[in-house]
Amino acid sequence: MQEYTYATDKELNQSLLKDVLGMPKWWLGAVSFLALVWMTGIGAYGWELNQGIGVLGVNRPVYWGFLITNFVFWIGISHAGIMVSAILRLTQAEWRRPVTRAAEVLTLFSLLAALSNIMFHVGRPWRLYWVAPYDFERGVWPNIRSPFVWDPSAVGTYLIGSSLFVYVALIPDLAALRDRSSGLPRKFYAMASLGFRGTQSQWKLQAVAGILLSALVLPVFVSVHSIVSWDFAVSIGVEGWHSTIFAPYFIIGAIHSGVSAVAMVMALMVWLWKWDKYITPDHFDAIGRLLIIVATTWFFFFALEWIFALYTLEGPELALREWQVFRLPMGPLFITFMITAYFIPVPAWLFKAVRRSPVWMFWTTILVNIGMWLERFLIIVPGLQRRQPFEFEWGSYAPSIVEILLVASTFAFVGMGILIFAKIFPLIPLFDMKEGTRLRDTIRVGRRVVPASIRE
Amino acid sequence: MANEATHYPLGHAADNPKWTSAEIITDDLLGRREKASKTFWIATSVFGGLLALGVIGMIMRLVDGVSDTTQWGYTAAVLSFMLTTATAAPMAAIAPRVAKGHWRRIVSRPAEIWSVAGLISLLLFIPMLWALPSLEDGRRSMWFYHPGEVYPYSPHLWTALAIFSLVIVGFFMLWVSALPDLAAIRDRAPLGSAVRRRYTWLARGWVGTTAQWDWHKHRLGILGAFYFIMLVTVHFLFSIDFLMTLVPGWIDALYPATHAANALQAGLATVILTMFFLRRFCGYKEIGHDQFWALGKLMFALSLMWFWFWFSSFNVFWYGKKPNELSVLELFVKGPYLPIFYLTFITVFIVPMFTMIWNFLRRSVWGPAIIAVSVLIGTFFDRVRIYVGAYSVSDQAGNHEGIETIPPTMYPDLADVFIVIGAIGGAIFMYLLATRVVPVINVWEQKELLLYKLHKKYHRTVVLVLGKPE
Amino acid sequence: MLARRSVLGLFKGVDEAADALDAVRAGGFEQNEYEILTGTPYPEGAFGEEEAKHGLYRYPLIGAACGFIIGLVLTAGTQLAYPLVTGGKPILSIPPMSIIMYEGTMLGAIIFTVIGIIIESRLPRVFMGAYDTRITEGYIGVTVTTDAEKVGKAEEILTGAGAEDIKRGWEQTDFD
Amino acid sequence: MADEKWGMVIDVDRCTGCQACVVACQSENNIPINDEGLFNQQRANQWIRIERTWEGEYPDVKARFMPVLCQHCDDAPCEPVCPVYATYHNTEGMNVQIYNRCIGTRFCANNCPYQVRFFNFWEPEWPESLKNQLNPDVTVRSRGIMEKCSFCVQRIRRTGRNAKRDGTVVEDGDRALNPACSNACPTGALTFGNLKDENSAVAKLAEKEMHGENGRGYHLLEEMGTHPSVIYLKKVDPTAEKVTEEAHG
Repeated sequence: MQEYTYATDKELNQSLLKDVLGMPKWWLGAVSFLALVWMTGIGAYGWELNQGIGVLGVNRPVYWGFLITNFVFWIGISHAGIMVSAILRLTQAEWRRPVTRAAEVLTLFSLLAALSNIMFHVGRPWRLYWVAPYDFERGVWPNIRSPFVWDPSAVGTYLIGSSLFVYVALIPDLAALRDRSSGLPRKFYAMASLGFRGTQSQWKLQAVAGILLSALVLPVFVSVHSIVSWDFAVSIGVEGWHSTIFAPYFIIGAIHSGVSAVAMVMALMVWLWKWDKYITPDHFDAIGRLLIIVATTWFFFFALEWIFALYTLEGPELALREWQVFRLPMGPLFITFMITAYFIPVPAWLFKAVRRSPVWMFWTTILVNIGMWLERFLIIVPGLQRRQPFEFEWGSYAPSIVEILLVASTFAFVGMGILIFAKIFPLIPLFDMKEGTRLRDTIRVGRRVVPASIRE
Repeated sequence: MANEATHYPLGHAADNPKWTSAEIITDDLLGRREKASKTFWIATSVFGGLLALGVIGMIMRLVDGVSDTTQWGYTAAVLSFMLTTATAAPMAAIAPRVAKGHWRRIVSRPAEIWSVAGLISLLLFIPMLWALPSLEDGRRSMWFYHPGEVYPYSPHLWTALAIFSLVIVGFFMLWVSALPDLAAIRDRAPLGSAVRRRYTWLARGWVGTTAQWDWHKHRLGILGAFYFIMLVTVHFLFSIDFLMTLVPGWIDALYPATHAANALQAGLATVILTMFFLRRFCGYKEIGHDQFWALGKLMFALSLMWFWFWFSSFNVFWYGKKPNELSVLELFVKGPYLPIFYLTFITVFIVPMFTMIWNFLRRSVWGPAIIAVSVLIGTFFDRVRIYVGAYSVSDQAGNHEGIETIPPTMYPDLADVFIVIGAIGGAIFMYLLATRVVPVINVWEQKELLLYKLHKKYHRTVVLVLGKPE
Repeated sequence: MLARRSVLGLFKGVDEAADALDAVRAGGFEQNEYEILTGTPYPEGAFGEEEAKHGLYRYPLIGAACGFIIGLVLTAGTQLAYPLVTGGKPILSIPPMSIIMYEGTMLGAIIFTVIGIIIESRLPRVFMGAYDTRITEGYIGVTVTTDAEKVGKAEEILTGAGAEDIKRGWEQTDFD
Repeated sequence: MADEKWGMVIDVDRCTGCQACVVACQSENNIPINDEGLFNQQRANQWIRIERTWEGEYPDVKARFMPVLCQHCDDAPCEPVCPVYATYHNTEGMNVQIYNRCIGTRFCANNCPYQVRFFNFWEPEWPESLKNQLNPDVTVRSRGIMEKCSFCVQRIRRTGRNAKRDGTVVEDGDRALNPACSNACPTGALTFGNLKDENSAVAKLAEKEMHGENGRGYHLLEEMGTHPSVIYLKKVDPTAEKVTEEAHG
């Protein structure tokens, strides 16, 4: 049941554009702090470029470490954004209106963060462009059989697609900003809004675009993480990676961590911008229900993966699993992962009180993302340490300070990006909210007034 | 602007424009139910005959004995086809009910009734218990059974329990969801008549108090969730113990999920086809374009999902090139069942995708119906491909490395044909019988819809208003 | 490019705007001459306006076709032009090709869709014509864009329909 | 299609674990000195290494040795995953690494079941005294790229060139042709040659041990289906099965 805020368009403009036209007190401090963390990471990257990959903790045979883990993590986060907004658009869920854009923006910046991890990771980043098919005169081409060529094609598609998605939905709000702002900003907004006036045909196209682009972006989103999972699944060299379930398992895991991230951002919006009038407990309730289903499906796939790992009854596989669960340091990490990713949040979400409280949702979803980060780590690193088959090649891995700084910098980058975006553009879609107020209705059944929504 | 919406005379969407009050709906639907046409009884007896044929086939098969597993491929295939179509069909009622989609109301009952076909699956399953080779030969098992152990957790026990409880839950769900309608039939029947007595017993004193409705709503929710869980469990256990463990070296962690995903698609196809028959031949014109549209969209999504699941497995095997994986590909895709694989691929993925992408086809009645037929055919042959292929592998014993020799294509003998026809005919037979007991359209949900769906004037246009209680 | 004038009447309520639209129609203006400007989408036909036509669905199909072809050329072409055997895989490996062709298809479809949206909604629009910032505050604008001599008539009609405010602007015909 | 398919037969029975092959390989191929620091970082590069396994219970413990180098698989898992074709299968059946094409994703190293691919985490360094010892025929690999055993391709090429120049043929077992490891092996455990010409020593051995009755030949990690060009011969003494089992992993 929705609680209604019958704000007039004028009030909506004022309250939602307040922090775009003005600047909240905390904003500068927050952004500069995040920028500082980010720049530290960039400094560490400079050191890495100067010294070589040796400054990272990776070694032989653990050739991939924190950075790839972080890459998979951010790709995962990037998935919920578009997914939430696209699926909610397609199902015409009314509660989507205030949250769609925040989710999409989260997608954009987490994708950029993920890509930066690749830059940090490879041995010769200044040669990274060799992955692109550009070299016509020498006829030296990339190897399209490699998952590392599928990755850029998929992630690039996803990045372009979601940025266009965000921009199209942004045009009407840019027009509103153009009408409110003055001076140089006005020029910018006028240019960006392409002279949008709000004729009926423009609005109709806006609606069609919402549906069409959602329908087009969803399949891309599925392909992206499947391909990322195949970076691991197609390789027979590493114990525990070569499993057919990886694609759906990664997807559902990505949705799990991503939807949690969206809920977290919603809580932040309530806390930072005081938008509790628009993002009500109902929204948290709805996303909480969604999370229960997603998390449980994820758990099903997790169980499948484990059952079949044991089902093989192969020495190396069993040794790996034992290493993952019962030995230091992986064991405690595994326990933490299980508890934080599933066994604390999901039972908590079963209580309506928890689902409806932004604070609770904030902390539980943070837990989920800690757990999911560990999940990626536990998939990637223990396998690489290869207890088998050559006993002399057992490896160990400990992240170096540089790796830790780089990982931290990606988190800072995403936070900074969202804050800056929210300073330039409205983080809650204005016209969508306005439409919402128009399409709300009620039906009287006897003594009860049932909330209703208008469909065309 | 919380103005009260009022009825607006406009036949929007699917519902019968004449259905303006609860009485009219009850009279109309129950009235239609009471007079069954001659053709109905003819069809029923025909399918009953097919069921008898199936029984004969099963006897022929049992005469040959259960020792030779390779003979039971087609039985297993049709059993899994049952689990994939009829048993999965009620999901088309459960899922939209959870999502509170109003369009579902008219299709929920036709979907739910399919749960009675679970009985056929149960009957088919019993001989399979003996046909399945025992674990003593060192076959791999997800229960980590080691030969010679006294070990109660055998695949037989658990899979049997799962299927049994699935069928029970299905019947119970149908009954609970039908309770108000049964009560309505009871009340329409003349006092003291046999019908009245029967339905008084069935309706269990339902009078529709608030408490009863409350109980009803929650039971439906719980049963729906439980049915879904049991469905997934059954597909999980059956596809491992009765399929995967028969093929040495087939380690495909995704396959149980694929099995269940295919079930969702095929179950949806079953429902679409049922809707089509109800509309075309049984005069339920109320099942309209909205329903076909919604399910058509779902079908599009699920056909994409079919490809995605299949490719996820195939790509990993194709790329990995491990000998055991290549032998599995050789058996199921490249080898003796290649034509069937092509057929499946086209009918289950290509056709639905490239047709359901067009809105005008989705909105039509014929479009989704034809797609449903194509998907059902494809799914059947997919099951044949996998199960017959797996059961024809002879060297399950001992080695876990991979298949030594790829067996040739297994063709059905007469008994197989009888069993297949009998199983499918029997399922339809059960369905037809069930429609005599419970109304084939959900009366109470239609009445409920009356409260929450209406049309009103919005300035210069007319809009549809959908109520969303809680 | 003959210069045209446009006039805008601002209305508070939907029904007033709808009446004004009827009046404009009665005043003998063509469908391509009047438009309704709102700050948010309304259910179609709320103003009794004609259904907005658009050919958006063409674009993704064209885009998908282009993307698919580009993907095919890139994948097949690069493998044939640089035929190195890796891991005993065939020179034309279908599964990897299908993945990249798929991405190309989707990318083409998305890009063309967005282009289509911008073209179909007659953007970018350099000359705003008669416009008022109050439209994004919930007012509803009825604008008539017509030849200079007929503007007066349009203005009278709008004032007659009880417009809160009247604005004049000038602009060219649209880009088509 | 070239008429060479270079391969190697490694007789585990003859290996004494003396590590001469390792040293020879290091000096032949300009591999940086694996000092203590690198070992502690687990970043030592050994194109060929000696795997040692203990067999039996104290007091009668036997040490078993097995030289492991790049197996030059026909279906090498490391090749297809490289995004830039920095490693591929050449027409002489060798798995080759193109140093200056590599961008250092380290995917190939992960995907190699034998773990014979090495990454240059640091810029390679040699003490001043060793600068002149570097082999002019072998590239010094810069940091950030992969490297691995090349069957001493530089020697194969040189002999090939000389043979063409003198109008002779490369004869089997020519010390100028054989890789450094097999030349250095005091017990002759490593036999190198062209598997395609039937009367080469390596081809005869392969034929006898792989297909002849009670042959001792096997491939490392056969169940991976990588079809290596390196064949191992298990120990002859009856207790040797365990070793090969371990080798199978």
